[in-house]
Parts: sequence; C-alpha cells; structure tokens
Amino acid sequence: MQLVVNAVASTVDEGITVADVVRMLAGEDPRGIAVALNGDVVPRSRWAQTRPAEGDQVEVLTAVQGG
Amino acid sequence: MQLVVNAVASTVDEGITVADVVRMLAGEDPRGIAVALNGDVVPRSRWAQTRPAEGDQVEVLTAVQGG
Amino acid sequence: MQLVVNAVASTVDEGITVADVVRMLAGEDPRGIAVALNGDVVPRSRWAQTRPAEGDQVEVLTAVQGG
Amino acid sequence: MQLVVNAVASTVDEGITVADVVRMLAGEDPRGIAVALNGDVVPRSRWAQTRPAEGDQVEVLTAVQGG
Amino acid sequence: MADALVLDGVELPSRLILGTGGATSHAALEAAIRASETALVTVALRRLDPAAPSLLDVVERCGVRVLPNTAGCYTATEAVKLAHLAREAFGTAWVKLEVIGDEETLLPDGVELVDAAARLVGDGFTVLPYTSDDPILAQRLADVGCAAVMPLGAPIGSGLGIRNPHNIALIRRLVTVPVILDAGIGTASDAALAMELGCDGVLLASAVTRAEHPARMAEAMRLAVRAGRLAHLAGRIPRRLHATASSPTGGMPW
Amino acid sequence: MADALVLDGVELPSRLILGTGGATSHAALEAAIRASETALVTVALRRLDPAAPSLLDVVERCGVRVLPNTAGCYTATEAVKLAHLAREAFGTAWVKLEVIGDEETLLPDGVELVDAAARLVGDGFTVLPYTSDDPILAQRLADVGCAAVMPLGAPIGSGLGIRNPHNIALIRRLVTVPVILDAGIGTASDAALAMELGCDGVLLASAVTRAEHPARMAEAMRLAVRAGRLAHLAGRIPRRLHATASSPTGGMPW
Amino acid sequence: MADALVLDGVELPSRLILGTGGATSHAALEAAIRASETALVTVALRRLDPAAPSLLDVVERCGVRVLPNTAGCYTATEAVKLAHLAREAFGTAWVKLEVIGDEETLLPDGVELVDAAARLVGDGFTVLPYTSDDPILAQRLADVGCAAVMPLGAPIGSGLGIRNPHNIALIRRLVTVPVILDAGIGTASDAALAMELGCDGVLLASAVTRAEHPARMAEAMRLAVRAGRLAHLAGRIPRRLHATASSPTGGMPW
Amino acid sequence: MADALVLDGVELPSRLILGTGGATSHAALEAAIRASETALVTVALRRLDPAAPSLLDVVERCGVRVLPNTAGCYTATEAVKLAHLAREAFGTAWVKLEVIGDEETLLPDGVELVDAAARLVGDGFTVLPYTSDDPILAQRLADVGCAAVMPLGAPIGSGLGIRNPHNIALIRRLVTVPVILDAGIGTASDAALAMELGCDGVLLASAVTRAEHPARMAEAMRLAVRAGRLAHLAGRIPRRLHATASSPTGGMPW
Repeated sequence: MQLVVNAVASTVDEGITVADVVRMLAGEDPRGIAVALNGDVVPRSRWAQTRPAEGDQVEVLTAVQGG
Repeated sequence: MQLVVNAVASTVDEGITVADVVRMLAGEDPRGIAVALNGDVVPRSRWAQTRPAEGDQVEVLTAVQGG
Repeated sequence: MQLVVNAVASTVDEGITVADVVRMLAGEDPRGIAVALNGDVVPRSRWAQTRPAEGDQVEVLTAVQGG
Repeated sequence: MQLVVNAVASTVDEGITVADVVRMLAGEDPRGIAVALNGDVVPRSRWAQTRPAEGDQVEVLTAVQGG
Repeated sequence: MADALVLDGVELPSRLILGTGGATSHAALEAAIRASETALVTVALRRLDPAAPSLLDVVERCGVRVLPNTAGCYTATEAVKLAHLAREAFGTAWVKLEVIGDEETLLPDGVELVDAAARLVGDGFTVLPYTSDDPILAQRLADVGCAAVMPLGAPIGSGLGIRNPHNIALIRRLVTVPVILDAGIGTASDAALAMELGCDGVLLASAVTRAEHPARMAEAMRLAVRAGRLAHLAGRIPRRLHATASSPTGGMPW
Repeated sequence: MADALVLDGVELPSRLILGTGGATSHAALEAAIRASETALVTVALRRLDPAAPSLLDVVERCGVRVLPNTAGCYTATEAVKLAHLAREAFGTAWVKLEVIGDEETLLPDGVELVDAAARLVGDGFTVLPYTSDDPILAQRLADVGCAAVMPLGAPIGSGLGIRNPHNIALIRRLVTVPVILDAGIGTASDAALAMELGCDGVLLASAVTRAEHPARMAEAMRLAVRAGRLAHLAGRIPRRLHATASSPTGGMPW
Repeated sequence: MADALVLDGVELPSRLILGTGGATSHAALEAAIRASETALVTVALRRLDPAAPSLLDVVERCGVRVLPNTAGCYTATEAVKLAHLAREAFGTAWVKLEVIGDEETLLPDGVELVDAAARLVGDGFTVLPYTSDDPILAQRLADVGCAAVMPLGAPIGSGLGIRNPHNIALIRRLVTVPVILDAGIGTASDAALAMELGCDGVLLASAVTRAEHPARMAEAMRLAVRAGRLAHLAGRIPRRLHATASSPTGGMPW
Repeated sequence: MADALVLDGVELPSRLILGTGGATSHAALEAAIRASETALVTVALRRLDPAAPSLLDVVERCGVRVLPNTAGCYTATEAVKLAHLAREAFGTAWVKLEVIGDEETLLPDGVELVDAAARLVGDGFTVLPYTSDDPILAQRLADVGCAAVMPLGAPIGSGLGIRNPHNIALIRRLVTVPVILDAGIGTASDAALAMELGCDGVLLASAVTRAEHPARMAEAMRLAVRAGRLAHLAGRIPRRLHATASSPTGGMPW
C-alpha cells in the first residue's frame, strides 16, 4: 500500500498503524513526536488503533532547534 | 414638541424640518454642516423633507480645529 | 603662640611640633593624614622635628568620601 | 643657477627675482598666490626685489579645493 | 523642481499637511497655514456651537483643501459613522482615519483600524489611516485599499520626533502607496528626517500650533520638509566610522 | 526676517559656510556654491600646479568670500606659518584653524590648537578654530580671542551627524562668540539639528560635494540651516512622554 | 534575593529564556544552555529526520522546560494547528505563538496573531505571543487571555537591540501580565536595558547561538538579565543635564 | 575565567572601581563596597574634622585599595600639590587626577590636565586622569606616561550614560594603556555598554551611592561590568538591518 510519509511516497504493508509508521522513523523512542493524518492531529493514545488508508498523508513531526 | 438637539432638550414647533433645525443653529450659512437623526446620517438633499418626531435626537455637526 | 590650623586661629604652646598638632586633631591614630605647613607638604617622617612659628598656617588633611 | 621650486630642482638665470619665479608658474595673474623663501614668507610687496640665491628653496602656493 | 505629493490622483503642491488642532485663535491658525504653504489641512467634526466663529472661513480664505479626521473614535463603527457625516458636511470623500485604542496615549488600535479602513474603502472613501509604526499593519492597510499610510513617529503631541526610524524605512519599503509621517514631530529636524527616510509627506499640528511662535515654526516646517525631500533625492554620502579628508594631503610646502 | 551671521563684525547673509573639498569638478563646485547661497567658502593652500584651473576664478564668479584653512598641519608652528602664507595669498586675515592630532581620524589636537590660536590672535588674525566638542576646550579657544568656535559633530567626511548634541548645547551655553558646527554633517536633518541646538552657523563640505547630486544637496542644506534656525527662534513644544490631544475630546455626537 | 519569573503560575528560577535556533551543534547548544542557567528553552516542530540526533536528549540532560514555537506560520489557522501538534509532541500546553506577516523581515502579523491567540486560549493553551512593540496590540493580546506578551526589540536575528524603548516602557504600563522582550537582542547591554525598562524577562537565541563563543555570551546574558533586573529594583538616579559633585566642595587646604 | 584589570603592574580582581562620594552613611557605603566586590575605591582629601568618623576604617574593613582623587582642583598646580599630600596621607603613589575647567559642569580642563599629568608622572606617580572623551587628548595623556586614561561618558553625577560611544571606541583604538570609563554611568546597561565598547574598567560613584538601594545597585553594577566584559570577549553577532530566521524554514507539515 502507498502512503505519503513526511512528503515521501512510501510502500507499506496493508493494515499498518500510525504507531508502526512512527516506529519506522523514530525507532522505539516515541518522545517528542506528533503525528498528523491527512492534516488532522492523531493523539498519541490513538496511534495503535489508527490505520492509514491507501494514499493517505502521514506527517511525523519532532523537535528541532528553533528560536 | 420636544427634540434633543446636540444633547440639549429643546421645544420646537410641530412639523419642523431638519433644515429648520440647522437654520436655528447655523443661520443661513449651511456650509460644512452634517446632520444625524437618531444616529443616522441625513443627507443634505433630504434636510427639507425630513421631519423629526417627538423625542428624536438631532445632531448638528461642523468643523472645529483638529489634528 | 597663635597658629592657623585648618583655617581656624588657635592658641598653642611655644615649641609645639606638627606631630603635636596632628595629635590634637586626630588623637593617637595618625593613619591617612597629611600635613601642609604654609602650603608645603611636611613628610610624616619630619612631623616630630617640625615646629611651626607664630602665625604659621597648618593644614591637617584626611580622607573623606569622594568620587 | 639652481633653485628648488615647489620641491623640483630648476635651473634659472642669475639674478632672477621671486616675481620672475611666480611669473614662470602662474603667468601674469598673481591673484591668490603666496611665496615662501627657505621657509619664510615673502610679502607680495617684496617679490620684485627679492632674489633667491643658489640652492634656495622657493615655495609658490595657491588656493585648491579644501574643506 | 516640481515635485508634487499625489494622493488619490490629486496633485498637492506641498508635502506638508497641517493639522489645525491646538491653535490659540483662528488668526494665529490662519497665519500658520499661510506660512506653511500647505495645500491640505485637517479638521475635526463636532457638535455645532452657534457662538463659535467658523473654521471653514479660515480654510476657504487660505484656499486649502480640507481633510476631516475621525479623532475621538474608539471603534471601527464610530469611525465609519463619523466619516460618513464628514463626507456630508464637507463634500469630500477624503478622511484621516483615526481609531484610538487608549485614552491616555491616543495610540491607534490596529485591529479596529483595518476593519474601519476596509469598510470605508468599500463605501468609496479615500482613506488615509493614522497608524502605529508596525510595518505589517501598514502593509495590511495598504492591502485593503488605503490611499496612503500615515505611521506615527511618536505619540500625538509628544514632540518626541521619530522614535523608530528603522520601522518608518521598513514601511516605505513594504508598501507602494504614499507614506506620510503623522504625529510626534517636535521640530524642523524631525520633519527633515522623515523625508530623508523616504516618506512622501509629513502631517503635523501641535509642533506648529503650540509653538511659541506658530507662524515662524510653520515656515521652518515648510523649509524642513522641502530640505529633507531634496536631501533624499540628492543621494547622501554614506556613513563612515572613520574620517575622509576634505583637503588634499599632498602639496604642502614642507 | 533678516538674520545675518556676524563674524568679526562682518555680516554674512547666510549661516551656511561651504567647504570646497571633494568636488569632482570646478563646474560641479560652482553649481553647488550657487545652490547653497553661501557667502563664505573655505579653500586650502597648496603648491601651485600650473596645469590646474584656478579655483579663485570660481570663487570670484560666485561673489563669495574666501576662508583659507590650515588643513594638513600637525603642529601649532606649521599652522601659524600656513596662516601667514594664506593671508599673503588671499589678502584676508580670516583663517579656519586646523591642527590635526591623528592622521586616520583627522581629529583636532586641542593643546596645539589653543597654542596656535593664541599666536594667530596675537598676529592680528580672525581665528575660526576647528575643534572637538570638548566644552572646556571651546571655552579656552574663546578665552584666547577666537572670533568663533567650530566644534565637530563627528569626524571629517564621516557623515555621522552630531554624535553628542549635549556637548554642542553646552558649548553654546559656555561661550559668547558664535558657535559653528563644523564636520560630520551627512544630510539636511543634521544641519537643521545643529541650528536647533543653538549653533549660529554650519560648515560642511563632503555632505554636499560628495553627494550623488551636489547642487541638489546644497539647496537642501540651504533650506535646512534656515529651517533649523527658524525652529530655534520659534520656541519648540516641550518633549512629553505622553500624548496631548490635537482634537477636542468633547462635542462628539454620542 | 529570590526573584522568580512566574508564568501561568509556574515559577521559573531564571528570567532568561533561551531560543535554541542557530546553534552550530547540539554540543555547543548544551554548553550555552548550561552557561545561561535558563529554565526554559524554545524549540520548533518539524518533520522528523531519522538521521538527526535528538534535540530532546539535550533538553532533558539540561533539565530545562520546553517551549514549542509556531515559527514558520503565516496564518492563524496554520499556527493553531502547529500548536496542537506541539502539545501532542511535548505534552505541554505552553506555546510561543508566532504568526509572521512578511518573509523577509519575519515581523509578526498583529491581526492574525490576535485571532490565533484567542483561539488557542479557548483551546486551553498558555499562549506567549511574539508581537511587535505596538502597545495597543500588546494590550489586545493580554485582553484575549495571553499569559504574557513578548514584544520585539528589533527584527529576529538583527542584533539591533531595542529600537524603541519608549514603546516597551508603554507596554509594561498598559498590561498586567509579564512582558518578555523577544527578538533583536544583540549583546549584554541590550538585555540589561530590557530589564531596566521593566520587562519581566528576556528571550533571545541568535545573540548567543551565533556569537563567536556561544557559552561565553550565554554567561554574559545570564549576568546582564540579572544586572538589569537588580538595577530596575534598585531605583536608579535621575538623569540630569548638569553635573552633581561626587566630592565635597568645602574643606580644601586653600 | 580569571580576567584581572592590571594597572601599573598591579592585578585588580574586579574591573569595577567604586567612588565613595554621595553615600548617605559609612554603613551604607560599606554595604555598597561589599556588594560591588570592587578592589579599589576613590577618596577625596579634605581638612580633618575631629568629629567625623574615619572613612579609612571602612576601607580597611572592606580590604580594598585606596585611590585618592584631586577633586576640587582648577589648576595643574593645585592638583599636583594635592596629589603630593595624598601620597603622604595614604602611602600610595596612585592618583585619580582631576583638574576641573568649569564649576557648573565639572568638566575636565584638557590643557591643565596634560600639564599636571606630565608633572606627576615625573614625580613618580601612577596617574589615572579623569578626562573628556576627546580622543586626541586621551592620546596625549597616554603619551606623557599616564598608567590609564579615564574618559567620561557624561558629566559627573548626571546619569546620562555614554553620550558618545563612538569616541570611547576611538580612544580604545588610539591608546595602549587601559581605558576606564569614568563619570556619567546611570544604570547597569550603561556599565555593560562601556565594557562592550572595549573599556578595561568602569569607575562610578553616584549611580550606586545615590540610588534608592545602593547595595542592590552595587550588585547590579558588579554583574553588569562582568556581563559587558564577557560579551566583549564573546564576539557579538553583527548588526543586520534585516532579519535572520532562528527556526528552520523547511520541514513544515504543509
């Protein structure tokens, strides 16, 4: 299945969860991460149940240096 | 009939027009004058036909020094 | 004998020394004191031998608050 | 005879006057000119009689743009 | 050099706009208007006092154009209403738009100001807003269709001059409409500086009307605005930390 | 209002003194002198270059008075000698006295300056010293008989304006002779400010001669000096931290 | 003297807030954070780069609190969305609210800012808005419930210091919430001045992170903020145009 | 970072020199000296008043070094004589040399000052002259052998800060001896600025002794001098007219 993760087209397994996507990028440390699915915030509490669909846009954000 | 002209209670004849009220305050020189009846602008063109009713508020304004 | 000590006319014993004058004003603590006799500096080392004459001006100076 | 005119070694006739030197540089218009002979001012009134000697330094000065 | 200030397509021969507030008498005001050689003066709109002499007579004798203001308004709604009354009174669609946010400082309220400006532009007014020196706010006022922006140099009547020249220069860069320095001018050099920063005009009242000798200060302001404008066009020398000799270093007699 | 600058009993119709250094050509200089309407221009004295056109022709065509300077001198002795040569050359006892203390900054050397001034006053010169903005130094120069004092606003040619207005105002208070702001002026508002501080005149060169358009800047300076002078005489409004309404607060229609 | 900065009921032991932007490395940043002794640092929220080291590790090692910003947003809607993402990411309802109005100057857009602030306050955020030095705008931000107002001294990263101290002092007078000087600080004296004007804190990034020696400048800023705060509380001497002797005039030996 | 001020080969652990004039009591003075952590305090020399408590007791308890001044002298001769008396009184060859030129402004007289400095250097004194901010005058004082130069920021006790930072920076460039900013400091940011300009130390009295809370202001000055020194050594960011983003522009989620 195709998702757009942080603006990059990515092929992933069917039924993948937001938690899986986060794990792909950040490994086992989920601190300081936020996720938007098609522009809407996905609360951390719902990462495990939320399953992106074909073509969905997933944004995985974290802290960077900023003034 | 009672009107409130520039915040002053005034007794005037029945059927008085806005043009009459202006004349009372400004005499025959209507330059630089604007009128509001109960808060609404009365265009100069309609002064002659506009007749305030009992208790109406008439504001007659003109130019003063201002920065 | 008359001396002018810090601009005040003072009667003192004949043969008085600068050291005596200092002691009169400052007591036994001579720290931070300088003396001028008729406008000339009298080094501390010569206070004991220096004897003002009739009418001499003696200035006894010390530290005060100053910027 | 050799003179140093405005820092340039120059060969001139014997008996030349300061007035001649000025004429050499400035032509017939003596306005706004001052002369120093070996560092001393030569008043305009004495240009005609003043004769530099072998090796003398003659400075001929005039107005230039200056703030 | 002809160099008119063009507002809404109208050429004004002077880049100095004079506020009439603060004059001790109509006579003093008239002398100041004439000495300033302005072409545009502001007036306020208030309840008619039959006993008061007519300010318009002065204005007409001087042959200058009237710019009504909305001084005293604290909301967009008040300002819009007063602007409409002014248009009726003076037959001009020009308005110096003021919406004040604080009674003590008389500083403008940017949010209300943008709202009022947009509404008056929609009603066909030529809107000249008195604003703070916030560059983005000035840009927004231009975006909604104001004919010029009039940032303050300092609070009205304070005479503190231009507190933040950097912002005035930024505003001049950010907008394409004329920029008129309004409020804060205390003396001639302040007015000259405004023009040197690239302003297209200067609006002032108290600096002239409350000076010891208003007509003399009005003449000073006329000359200062012109001087600043010319200096701006003349291309000033760059600022240098070190000196540059203004006399030749060579050619000394020793 | 006739308002001449009086130096050594001579009335000068303009309070602007123009330095001639830095002009790209005699033609550009002449245009600037005319636009400035100055009555007095400075010149330097240097070795005659037969190939160079005569600066005096320009000066005479413009009908202005010459003020020779002693630029380039680093000691009182050099300055005194150059002043005497200048008197011979131009038939004037007026001299802009410069004794420089540092080649890079071209700042004046106060100790040498006072020495040179005293000697030249003794020799019958009308001494106009270019000095720092040290108030006591200015006072000493006045005490030894200088006809005016000419404190700097900033280093020569720097265009930094008046770095320390407080000192210029102090100098104006401490001396009775004319005070002429010399050096540092960059643009019109600087010149206006100098006059507002109470200066009796302004001397500038580079600000005009090195501007992109010298004649235009010369006109700007002419107007600015006049504007600053009038503002000084007009009695400016006091600076206030808070606002003062310039429109009536009463009489609103609500 | 214990003297904490209280934001939203939370006591911060330091009145210096450090922005993390511009550091050349996490190591340099950590050294600067420690030298500054700050208790609160800002971070931005961006797409996760698996290759990049974790900024949060640095923050946690230093034991400081995180203040996410909405840098890069040009509308209220963008800023509100980013604030919500930040709350998810960092588990804090505190946000440094930035809504930029111009790409080049990075100046805040007051109208969008007030809109975004009101919405975020409604969503339960502790809103710390980066705003211009427009006093009325600051007042409006306080009125909609911001926990503090953070006016700029000059554009972000410009190092121009406080361009208009008068406005900062006015803001301090007009609002009751803490005032934090944000943006423009270039060196220690700028930070001290901010506190002397009555600010409750200072937020700076580039002045430290882009200095030649960031940790040293961080220590300088720590001391300067404290110095300015103490000076503000100590009651400075009034400014006098004339001198006041600091040594006795009597008692001289002649 | 150990960073002593070295005067005449002597290492002083603090770069802040405290003048003792203006304190309301010896107790208040002692508290201020301790809070300032200074190592050197100035005193004046006056006729002994048997009734007055001893200032030296305070100085000795605080363990600080004494720097006698020649305040009150108007000629080189007076100053030289008072310096010799001070050397006798305090057993130190160090002297803060003051020769005043005007009773009202208490500004130094440069010509007398250079004369007195040369004579005292010849007599073996370590001369620390209080001078104007005239760069060439400062250079001359260094040339005659002064151990440091101490230019004023503004008149004594005025609290006006540093009126001409440009001159202070020039002096720092022109001389090799330590430069100590003396007089004019009003608050902490002034002291920090002095150090940022490159000064090696700051001397102040009234700013601390006449503050509402002298000990608190003394602590503020201690921190400010240190902050300014560190900022000077840290290499500040350049001033930019435009902004420099402190957050990444890429990586936004839209």
